Amino acid sequence: MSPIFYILAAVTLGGGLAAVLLRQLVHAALAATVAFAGLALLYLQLDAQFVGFAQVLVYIGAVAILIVFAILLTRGSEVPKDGVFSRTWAVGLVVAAAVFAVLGWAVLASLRALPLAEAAPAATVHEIGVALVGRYVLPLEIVGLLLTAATVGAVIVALHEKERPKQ
Amino acid sequence: MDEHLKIELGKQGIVVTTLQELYNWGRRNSIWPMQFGLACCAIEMIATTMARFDMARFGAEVFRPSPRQADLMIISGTVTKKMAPQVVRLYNQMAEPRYVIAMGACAISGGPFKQGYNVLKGIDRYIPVDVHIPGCPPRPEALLEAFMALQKKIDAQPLTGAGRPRFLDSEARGEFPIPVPGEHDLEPASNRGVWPVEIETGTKGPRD
Amino acid sequence: MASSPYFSLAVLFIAALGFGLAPLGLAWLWARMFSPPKPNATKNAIYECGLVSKGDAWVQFRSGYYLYAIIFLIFDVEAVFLLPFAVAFSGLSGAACAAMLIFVLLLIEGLAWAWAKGILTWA
Amino acid sequence: MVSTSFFTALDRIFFLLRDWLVGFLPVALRPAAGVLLGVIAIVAVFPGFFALTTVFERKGLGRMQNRLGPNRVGPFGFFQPVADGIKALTKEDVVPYRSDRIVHFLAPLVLVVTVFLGFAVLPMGRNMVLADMDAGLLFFFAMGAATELSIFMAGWSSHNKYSLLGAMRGIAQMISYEVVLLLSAVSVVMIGGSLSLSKIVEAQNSYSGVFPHWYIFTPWGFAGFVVFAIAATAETNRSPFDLPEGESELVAGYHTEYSGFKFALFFLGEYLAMFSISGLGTTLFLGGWSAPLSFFDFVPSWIWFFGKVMLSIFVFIWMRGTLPRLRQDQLMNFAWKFVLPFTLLNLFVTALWRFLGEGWLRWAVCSAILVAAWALMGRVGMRRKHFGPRSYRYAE
Amino acid sequence: MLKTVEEIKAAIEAAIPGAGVEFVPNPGPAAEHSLLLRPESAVAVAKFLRDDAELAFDYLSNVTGVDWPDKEIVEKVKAMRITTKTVDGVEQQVEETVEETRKRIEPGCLEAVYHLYSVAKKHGPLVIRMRTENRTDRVTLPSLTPIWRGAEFQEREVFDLYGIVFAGHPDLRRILMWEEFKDHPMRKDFVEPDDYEYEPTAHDHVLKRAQAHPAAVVASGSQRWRDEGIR
Amino acid sequence: MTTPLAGYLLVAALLFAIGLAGALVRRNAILVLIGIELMLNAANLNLIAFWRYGPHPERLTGMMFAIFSIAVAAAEAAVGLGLVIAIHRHTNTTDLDKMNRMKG
Amino acid sequence: MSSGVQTKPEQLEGWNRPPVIAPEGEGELLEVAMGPHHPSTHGVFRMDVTLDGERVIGLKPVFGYLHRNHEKIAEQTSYLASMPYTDRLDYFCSLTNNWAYALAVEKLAGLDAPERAQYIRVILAELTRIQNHASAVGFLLQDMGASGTPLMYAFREREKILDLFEQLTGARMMCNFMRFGGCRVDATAGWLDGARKMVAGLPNFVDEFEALLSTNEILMARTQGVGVLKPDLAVNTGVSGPMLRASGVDYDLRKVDHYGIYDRFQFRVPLGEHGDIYDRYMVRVLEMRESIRILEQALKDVPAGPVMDPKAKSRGFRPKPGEAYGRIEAPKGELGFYLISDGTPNPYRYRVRPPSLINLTILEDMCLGHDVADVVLIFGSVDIVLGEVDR
Amino acid sequence: MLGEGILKGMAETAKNFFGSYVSKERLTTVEYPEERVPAAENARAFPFLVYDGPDWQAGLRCVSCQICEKECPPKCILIEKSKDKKPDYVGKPQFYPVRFDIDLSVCMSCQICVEVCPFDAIKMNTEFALATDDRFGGLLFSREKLAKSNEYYHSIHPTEAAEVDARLAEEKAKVEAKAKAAAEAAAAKAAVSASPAEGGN
Ligand code: SF4
Ligand code: SF4
Ligand code: SF4
Repeated sequence: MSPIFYILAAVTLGGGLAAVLLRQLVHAALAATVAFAGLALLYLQLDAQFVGFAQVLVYIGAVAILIVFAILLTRGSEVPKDGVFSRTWAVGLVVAAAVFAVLGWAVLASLRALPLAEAAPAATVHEIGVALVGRYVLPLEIVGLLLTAATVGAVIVALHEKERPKQ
Repeated sequence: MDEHLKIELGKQGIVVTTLQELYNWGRRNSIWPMQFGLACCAIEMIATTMARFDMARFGAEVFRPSPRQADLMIISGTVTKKMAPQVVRLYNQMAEPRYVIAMGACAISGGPFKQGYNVLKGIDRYIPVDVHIPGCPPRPEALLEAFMALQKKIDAQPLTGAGRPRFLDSEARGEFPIPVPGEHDLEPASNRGVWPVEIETGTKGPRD
Repeated sequence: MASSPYFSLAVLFIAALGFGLAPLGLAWLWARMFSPPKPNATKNAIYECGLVSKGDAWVQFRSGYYLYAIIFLIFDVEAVFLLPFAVAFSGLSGAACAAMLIFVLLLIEGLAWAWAKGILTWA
Repeated sequence: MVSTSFFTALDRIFFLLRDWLVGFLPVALRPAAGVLLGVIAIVAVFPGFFALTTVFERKGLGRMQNRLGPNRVGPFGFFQPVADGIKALTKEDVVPYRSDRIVHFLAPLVLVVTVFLGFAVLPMGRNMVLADMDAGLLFFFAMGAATELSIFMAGWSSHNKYSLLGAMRGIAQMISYEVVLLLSAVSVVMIGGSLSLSKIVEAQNSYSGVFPHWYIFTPWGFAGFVVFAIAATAETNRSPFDLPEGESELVAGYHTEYSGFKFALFFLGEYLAMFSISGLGTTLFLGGWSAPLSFFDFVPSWIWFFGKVMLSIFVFIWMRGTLPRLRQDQLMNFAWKFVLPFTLLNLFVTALWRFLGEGWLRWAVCSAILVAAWALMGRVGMRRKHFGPRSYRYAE
Repeated sequence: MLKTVEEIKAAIEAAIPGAGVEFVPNPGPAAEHSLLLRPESAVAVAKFLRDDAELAFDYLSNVTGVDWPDKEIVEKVKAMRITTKTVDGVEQQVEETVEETRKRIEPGCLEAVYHLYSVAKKHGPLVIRMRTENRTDRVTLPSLTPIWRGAEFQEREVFDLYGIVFAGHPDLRRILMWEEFKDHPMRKDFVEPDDYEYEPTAHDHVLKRAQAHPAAVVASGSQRWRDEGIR
Repeated sequence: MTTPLAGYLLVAALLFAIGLAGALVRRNAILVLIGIELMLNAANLNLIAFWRYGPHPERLTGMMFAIFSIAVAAAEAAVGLGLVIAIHRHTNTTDLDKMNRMKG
Repeated sequence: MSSGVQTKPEQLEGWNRPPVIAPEGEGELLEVAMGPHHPSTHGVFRMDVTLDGERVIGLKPVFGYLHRNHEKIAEQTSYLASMPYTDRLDYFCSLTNNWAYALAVEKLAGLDAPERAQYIRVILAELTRIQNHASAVGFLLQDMGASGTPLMYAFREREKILDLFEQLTGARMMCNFMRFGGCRVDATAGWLDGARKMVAGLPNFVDEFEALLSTNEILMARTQGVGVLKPDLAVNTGVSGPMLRASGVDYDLRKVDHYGIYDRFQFRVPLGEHGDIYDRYMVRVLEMRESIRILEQALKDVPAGPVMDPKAKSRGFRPKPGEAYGRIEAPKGELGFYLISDGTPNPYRYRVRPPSLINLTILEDMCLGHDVADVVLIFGSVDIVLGEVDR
Repeated sequence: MLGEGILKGMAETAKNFFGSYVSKERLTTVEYPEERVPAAENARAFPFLVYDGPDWQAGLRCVSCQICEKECPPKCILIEKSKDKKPDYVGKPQFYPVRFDIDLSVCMSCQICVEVCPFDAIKMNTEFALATDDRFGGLLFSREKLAKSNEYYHSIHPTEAAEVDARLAEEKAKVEAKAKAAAEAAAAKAAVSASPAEGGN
């Protein structure tokens, strides 16, 4: 476990924590971006270069923008006066803590059973490309379908009736 | 005073002098005017930036629209009373160091229109002016001349000490009160802090 | 460690950060030493053409922006799939390419639908 | 051959320099120090390049407008950026009270850092690349995507109407053209067969006779380059796509409230982005550091790279000197309804190019498709928007 | 060709009975005579002028105000007076004519003048004018903006500078001076504000004019601000 | 925590918990979505970590899943935020508590 | 208030108010002040714009930031002393302003200018028109973000014209040249030669300008179909000058009023069809070409003779009581002066009919429903000068 | 095809760019402080007072008639008339200004003072570079600063000055002739004063 791992983990978790805790929505979104970036770096640490960069491209380049737009579209940049946490926040915390406990236990418990590869696997973009239209062609098409459906769905949902130009 | 301290101080002096020179050189050669025109003189100001006169040669063609990024306010034209509060506010919103050139008779004194009820009789009633250019309108060359005069003025400004300019003085206030439009006139009619009227009145009494 | 490409990236990151921070620090130092900042209510008010700023700038925007962002997102994701495919393209069979073709066409269909809906018309 | 080795040495001058400098260090530190030197070179060269470019831009614009441009500060006015820099350093830093101070402070930093990171994967000469990664191109785009966030941060944190509007415009514009940028690069990757930029250059670094195999000299490459150039201009907010800073409506756009060196950083970031995207365009379509004609091979590769980048910068300046600005809706419609479909078509043409195999047929077919599509779409677009040249009548 | 102003007057009266249009001659060499409209019928007349096929004054070129201040008229009047006189020791009531000077204030008025042209027929100008009843409280005239939109800003300007209130104007606000401003500066009796504190070439008439202003009081009221000064 | 895998998995679990807490605790719908995104990302991290240290890295399974998962998460974000915007349009709030109150 | 005033708002006719545009999207309305200090307003002008997204749904112009009391000052000084003030009305076109004022006074006092003076007036007025149109187009393109190049070219030519002005009148911009009954000084033969040479080079300039701009796709896309003004509305609103003609209304005072000696020259009046910004741009460019034609003719046959009416005197000038309205086709439109004399040396009433102000009446209508960026262009295409708008 | 117009425009700017290196037409900059556009003969900036002879005080042509003061549109001239008189160029005793101030910060360079002055005493200077940081001290020009010799006048407006000189000379000649005639007449009168029947014209 290199110190770099700890730094990256700290960045990721700190970003995530800040995203959850910050009052100002835009700040929270920016903190979430930091968490996404930290994750991307963790992927790089895990020798998944392509996924790491894809994560940056999709999450920081697109999802963050989407979130930011959503905030501006809903007047979200103002801090609500009556608190930002739900009235049932305690319950939420308990649930989250419980989930973490279970997960952590599972991780620690199951690890012993796993055989581990230590050598870094080579996963070049080329291989990914081949796999994409080879073994994973079905998921690819499904994702394609899903993305198209998502476009249509998201657009229809977000589209304002009045804004729909007459055709 | 012992020798050592003197040398030390001398060294500091040198440092300050070089810094001052560098500082003055830098700001003298990079005066970005604010994109701001008021009246006829503004056209001559524009003409100054155009091919024939080309203010760009002095590095001053970067007209910035935002007062935050501009160094020089060329008050080019008539400041009316309706406009004066805005001019003062814009001046206030500029980042230090900032300079003002009053271009043309109107900006200096109201000029041809000084008898008008809606014309401010000189912008120096509200904000300090560095260089005045007479003329109606001043020729573009006159603006270049004023520009060089401003450069000279900057060059002479010390970085420390009593003679340092207003913006280097932490005591001096950086805000100039903005007049408000009243029922008959701007209120107040001038800012006594920058418009030293007393020295001059009376020296020239009205004729009989 | 130094041989890893990420190492140079990290160094570049730090250097770039330093490059941004150093002059800001210098400027701050200069302001401390010589040129005191003079904030005041007018100067630090919002600039609005020389008038007093009215209303809030953080207003609610129109959903047009969001619609574009969605389509952008989809194409971004598409590119993530396209790029590895493109890398492998020269060695791929026609069938594999056809699979990708279908994928791309699916997304184009989404685009065409949006176009037909008039969403790509900026209002 | 003395001259050959001399030129080879010149080509490798930076490596020799690095090795010489690193040689003073213990062996364990050498690789790290080498990297450090490379980084320092990038961080020093490009801002210097930026300073020069501002002078050249101002002078060049001046020349286009029948005037001289800056020529007084230092010899030929070349110290102008130094003076500007000193001025910016010593200028008061105004932060509006209502702004979000932290984000306001971070925005220019984020911009500069992400833009700098993009340079890491650009091969600026033979083997001259800081981080040759398998997914280099993707990295470049990922960094480009992050600049949008900094623009949003600047616009939002200023709490100024013009800033926020400018930022929103900027983001909308950049995301639209980023798609195009990505897809036009995909064509190159399809033929080049790698996401590593140095491999892409290598792929172009061969000659038929004296003529190079640059991708711009193929129909799909040319079309891709045109689209790429359009998108690059839009990505870097240069005229005629400089809407986010559209001075005529939005004062100074997202950096209206920035003063002093923070503003200078935005300025720097914008220019650096221009360099990096020019570098990418050069790498993808113009053969990167390879020589334009085979017998110019002896000239050091980095000269070619920088020369090509300079050339594209000149085109940027040239366009700025000529073209008026588009309107937001036109810009968006142009991106989504003209450039994007055309780029998608180009993808298919690129595939076709491979499947048609060698021979004149693929040249004819691909060129025909692209030219026809361009003309047709242009015609239809203009017709639908009812614009075109007009004739006028007179009353006697 | 365009009819003479008299003919136009006749045409108006034929079309709008009781329009009460008056002919105002212009003694100068330009001889651009004008028609004085009554406020009550002005809009109808204007509409007629615009829509009549022959006149077709579709283009309103110029709108302006004129201030005619109250005139003090000094005149000698012959008056019969009954005086008691002692004639021959007897007191008698005698009528006699005496000359006496009388001062009379002829109330002034504000006038709005419109210059009309026809783009369709390429003729003009026709000058029409309207007068208010006095200069103080009865200063309302009908707005002709509904007939010619070209009057919109110009009527606002007349309102601003002269104080004529145009009834029916869609947006009658001050146009040139700021909203808080109280006076109507183009009136002949407007006194300029006192801001000639110092002029290098002091011309006393200017200074005098300034000091006569009621605002001089206001200016001294801002003494507090002056004393504070800055720096 | 001797193996690197454990570290990654723990980070992922922690991130998952944070995301979950965010989703449960915050009132703003957008933040809830951010929380969900964090959870999905945590899952991705698991996938990658298992791929890297798992038994058959050469099969790319985890990696490919992560890529697909990113795509799906992006689509989910688009639709989710679209929903938030749509609801905001009707109820003029993004506050989940308020939304609930309005409904019931 | 006064009785008998009958107009009620409901009597307003359809075109007398700008159409009401309802906001469409769910976004909030944004109120932005453009001006008085704003990079694109031509001077100190302010528009309070209400935006629905980027679409303009309300626009209120605010004037008066350059109200310099020209009329009041003129009523307090002699007729002659107002002449230099007219220079400062539309400070691009001091000579046409001079002419309009001189024309009005001449009408008021029954004077006439001699033949040679008339020719000189025409030459100067047409030169003024060319430089005004060139700069107007340059500023329009500046607003469009063309980073100054067209403006630079326009000013390059303008400098040449200003040199001519300076040689003749002594000043570049504020010429103060015309007098009641003639011109102040005579043009020398050398000056006329210089003018001929200058004019000979002008067609090249217009060609260059057109090559740079007229078929530029971006320009066409930005300007065609934007800011359309219908002819009947234009006439009703009192719009004049190139803007009116761009809407297709044939109304050029040089042809209609036959003032000066314009009847002697061959020239055509270019008319637009669509009334949009592009038409306004093109009409200006074409008018430049026509002005060049007039100049060529006028410079060919300038007669010899005096330049002042011997009856006219500059000092102690007291026209007989009466009133007059004189107007000319200034580059921006119909510039008129309305004067009332009461027989004293000062005019009793002095009024300027500013084309810029009246052309702005319709600004709101033209802008509604367009983008903010278009507002700037539409405003630029009206071609105003604040000195004249606010006086 | 889409883009044609743009390319045409680009060609135009390119022409100017390269043209600026070869043709003066395409590089119109005059590098001001070193190079100057030659001043037009008629050019005017601010008024000055002409004096003849070497002594400015004695030679001022101005007779303090105050016409210019009255006619100056922005009223920027301030004249104080002398109590005594001194002879002018033709020897006629005239008042002279003891104070003649022009406030250049107000002057609109309109030349009306020049036009109305019946004595050719005030003329327009061509000096425009008067930028100063002292509004009152630097721009309020008194007699001393305003007075410029006739030679100076000649140097800036040669044609006009020659005309003025000719006119003045003519006038002087006329006056002299008249004086001479008068003197002669007086002499004649004196000569014939013996006979009272004549004279009286
Ligand atoms: S000084 Fe003269 S030119 Fe300048 S603004 Fe005033 S009136 Fe116009
Ligand atoms: S030039 Fe005009 S303003 Fe100046 S002093 Fe003479 S008359 Fe007065
Ligand atoms: S300058 Fe001329 S007009 Fe003026 S006072 Fe002297 S003599 Fe009279």
